[in-house]
Amino acid sequence: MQVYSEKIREAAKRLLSEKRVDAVIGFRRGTVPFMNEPFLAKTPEQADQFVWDGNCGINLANYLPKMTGNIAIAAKGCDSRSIVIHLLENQIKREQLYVLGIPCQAMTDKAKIQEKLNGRQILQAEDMGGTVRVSGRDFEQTFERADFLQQNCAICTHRNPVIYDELLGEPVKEQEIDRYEDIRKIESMLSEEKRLYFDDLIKPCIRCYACRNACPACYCPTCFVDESKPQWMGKTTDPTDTRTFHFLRAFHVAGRCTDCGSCERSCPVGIKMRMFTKKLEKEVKELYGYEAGVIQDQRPPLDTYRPDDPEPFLG
Amino acid sequence: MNNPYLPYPVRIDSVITETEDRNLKTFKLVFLDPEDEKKFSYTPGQFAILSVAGLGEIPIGIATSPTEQGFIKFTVNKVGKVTNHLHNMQAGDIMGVRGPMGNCYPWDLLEGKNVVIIGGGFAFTTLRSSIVYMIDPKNRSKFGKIDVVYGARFPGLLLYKDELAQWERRSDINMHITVDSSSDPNWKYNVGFVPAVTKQKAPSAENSYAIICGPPIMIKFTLPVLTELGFPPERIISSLEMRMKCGIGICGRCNIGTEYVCKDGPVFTLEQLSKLPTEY
Amino acid sequence: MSDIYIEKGNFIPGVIERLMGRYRVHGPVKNGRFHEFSLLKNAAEADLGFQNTRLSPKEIFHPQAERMFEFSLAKDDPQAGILKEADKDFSPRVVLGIRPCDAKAFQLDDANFITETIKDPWWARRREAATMIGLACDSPCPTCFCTSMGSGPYDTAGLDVLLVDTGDGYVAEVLSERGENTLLVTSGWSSVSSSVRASLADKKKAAERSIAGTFDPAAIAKREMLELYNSPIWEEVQFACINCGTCTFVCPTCWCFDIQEEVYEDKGERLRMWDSCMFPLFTLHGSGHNPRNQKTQRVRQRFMHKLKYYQDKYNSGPACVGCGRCVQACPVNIDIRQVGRQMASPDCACPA
Amino acid sequence: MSDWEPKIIAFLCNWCSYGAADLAGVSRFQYPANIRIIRLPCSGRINPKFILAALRHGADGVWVSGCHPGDCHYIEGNMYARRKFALLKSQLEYTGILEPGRLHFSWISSAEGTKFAEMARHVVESVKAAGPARHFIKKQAEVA
Repeated sequence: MQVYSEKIREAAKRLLSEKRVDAVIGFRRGTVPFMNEPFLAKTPEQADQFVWDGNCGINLANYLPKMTGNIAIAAKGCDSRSIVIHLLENQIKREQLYVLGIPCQAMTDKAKIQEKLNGRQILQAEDMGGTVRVSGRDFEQTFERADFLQQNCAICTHRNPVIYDELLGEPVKEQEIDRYEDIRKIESMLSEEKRLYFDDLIKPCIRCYACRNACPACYCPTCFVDESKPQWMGKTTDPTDTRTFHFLRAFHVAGRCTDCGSCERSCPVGIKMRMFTKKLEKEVKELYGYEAGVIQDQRPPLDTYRPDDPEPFLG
Repeated sequence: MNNPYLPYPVRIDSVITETEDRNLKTFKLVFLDPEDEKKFSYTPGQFAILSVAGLGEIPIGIATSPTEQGFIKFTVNKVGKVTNHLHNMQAGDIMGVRGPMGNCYPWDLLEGKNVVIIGGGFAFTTLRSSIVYMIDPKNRSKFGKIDVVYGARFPGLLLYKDELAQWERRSDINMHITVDSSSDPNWKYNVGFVPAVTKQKAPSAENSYAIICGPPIMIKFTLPVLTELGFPPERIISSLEMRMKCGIGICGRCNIGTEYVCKDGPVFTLEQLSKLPTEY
Repeated sequence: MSDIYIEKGNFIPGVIERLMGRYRVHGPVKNGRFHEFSLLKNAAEADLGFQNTRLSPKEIFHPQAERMFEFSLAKDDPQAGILKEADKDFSPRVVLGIRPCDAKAFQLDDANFITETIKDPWWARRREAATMIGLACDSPCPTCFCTSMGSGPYDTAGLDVLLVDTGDGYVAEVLSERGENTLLVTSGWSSVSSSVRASLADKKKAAERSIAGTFDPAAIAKREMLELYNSPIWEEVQFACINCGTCTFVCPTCWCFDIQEEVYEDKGERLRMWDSCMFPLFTLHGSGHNPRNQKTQRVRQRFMHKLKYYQDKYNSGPACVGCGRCVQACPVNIDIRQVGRQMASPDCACPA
Repeated sequence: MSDWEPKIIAFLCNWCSYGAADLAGVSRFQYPANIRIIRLPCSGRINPKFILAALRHGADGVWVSGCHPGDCHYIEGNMYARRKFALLKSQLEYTGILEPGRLHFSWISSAEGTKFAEMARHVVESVKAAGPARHFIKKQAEVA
């Protein structure tokens, strides 16, 4: 995967020095293990800082709305789908964009690795592509990355960018996989069990809104949480308010969520909020045959209709 | 020590609609417990937090002067959730007041000086307080000349019209009331923007302080006029607005650099502001 | 004050149980992936083998959400619309196992909540009710930088007792009368053996050495406020920020709060809850004007407040104790150590 | 619990279902009095926030009704709405916020007074069967 780092730097330098773009969005090396920082390079020299590895899980499309000028952006599969959503929703113009497509080899879940280490502190982590070597004060250990992927990456079926101006590597093989095993498990529960499951899921929530703010699909000028006339919900960690928040947040990205996992990756308390969004994704796929951001000229499902749409809700 | 978050209960004694557009109303409030009135001892330039149970709180400048006893008054512009509700409240209704909050105009420095008061629109509330305070027979001798430039967009938007008329008749205060424009053929005061009228009336900067409150655009264009007249930055005083919650310098939102507007302000001299970030 | 020793087997559950008999005891408990401070239900819950908690223990003194006042809105109630203080528990409590950085943080917060003229009653009473029993850090996290912020793994600031883990037991350094009185209800202590005592200084040094230096807050204090405020660094620092409130919510020295009303049929209450300078709503005026409308302004506010404004306002060190929580929790890896370095040196080119 | 009567909020579109309620009234068709009507310009106006707000404020059931698809006064408002409704209902039930039987949707034209009364009876019966709502009502905040 390191080969992408070189290619991004090379492309960014070229685009910046040719003045093809004003800035390039990518990642630079983070200051703590398993973290990279989203980075905007405006000069060819700054472009030297770009890196790409298994710690680029934040969806860079999040930075696009309201950007001015010509922008190049490094985009893996899910980022590219979110870019398509932005284009459909007029958040950015296609001619402003230069997409550096990255066939994605999936992102690492640091929490899963940390769990294996029984509280030992990771001082360094080196992404070798297929494996990750982590070391601490008195240990060194190598993990197969395939066993420690972000859950959304493990079940991803669109690793290759759906839109790009330049592809920075050979396309990877797409997986054929059942994405909804866990959702069906919940569906089969009794109403009461479902309620308890989700209450438990969001119990640690501190309402910091990292999930909302990390989400490329969340760009409303005033979020429903912040509306005051009327105020739809309280701002404490009261369970009913927290439930209202998570429900509406998920609903608001229905048909627009690309399951990039930025929400879960950002959550400081480890909430698996994709359990909300993935159900909506499943419904949209089953009812309307739509996958968010996969086809460039297809309206998002809640922005269109067919005369013969199913009506399972009647009664 | 009293709980600084707990409002004193007050009863609305009367509500007066001040302006033609009905967006400004003056609420006269009476403390339910006379002891609370004693605790609420204030100086012109300070503000208070009005509290409506179930709706919330808002910071509002105190429009009355401590020389007026038995009640306090607040002139409230209808903008948000609390003020909209407040505008529907009536005499007899119960609400709350916390305060007084913040610093005040620097009365110790103003003593023995001429005072030029410049106000625009509905930012005239603490200026009214100051005028009433200064022209009180007990205080008038402490100050030199008093000049007041007060402007609104049109006559119907001027606050405290009865009092303005009274002050006009007095010889110990120079009133320069102005409007941006007027369709009233009987309008007998000035027409013109506040900066222009200030320039035209040219109050002397000699031994003087200027207090200026109003919309940002008015302040922006009046400051150069004051400088031209010879007012140094440390003698130009203004009062800032900011979103507030606690009003006592604890909740953290109203800072400009190191200063909390609610506690260290809202009154600052231009000189003080020049040393702070322009985040207001 | 004195040093005393206890074997671990006597501390958990013995000492904790005795304390629980007399006090509400808050201690570190493992909950899922992370540790958190919670009110202990039994002594065995306490896990003193933790690194540090994901959230700071500020919740103990400044709950994420708390009831301030209650009121009735019933038409026939003569007291309708008049706010009444909500009942609260201010009974004596022990904060057990708090890390020295966090204890120091609450001292810094005191400057905000308790002043000569105004006292936040709830913060003050909870602080007065608490005995702080700290636990020294022997294996600090790689993100720790307390030693640069005027604290340290064995710092005793804001503590009544400091426990040092000696392997088989704990040495308790009793630092205040309150600490001494609190430990009176416990038993099983003995004097510190000379060999253990001899090892303490080395342990402390080793712990301090294992923490890397970062930036010098005094250098930031010396710089002009407006020069820093107008510095070009903010443009680059802010890019990655997504304006979530994570850094502020996990931080022990972020105390900002919002006040909200909630109404349930004919009664209601005034609540306060954590707020964050990262949220645009934090400073939005009723008129629609927002003095910190841009992300750059909000990001700058957070770092300037911690590392510059606080130092200037209170003529003290920074409002940061180097716990490193924000570094660990930031979803986009904005690192206060890097920002501090840039703030400290006028011509620091850049990070990494 | 025998004397418990459910509170049901009905969001009715101005042009069809509200007319149907009117017609049911003037035609003196009997339907239970548990229904509190909120009139909307169109079923397309429904925002999930409205339904959650009703539930948070203690509604035991919610009923949304608009024009038949194809008959929308605004041509296609209800065509968009039904995609929202499909997702909303399944998501509310999936998350356990809503037990089955509490949320109802229908298309009723202004000529269908009888259908309105029938549907009202059906809604009330289902909500009665589901019992009083307990879980999603915003009560005094659970805070310190």
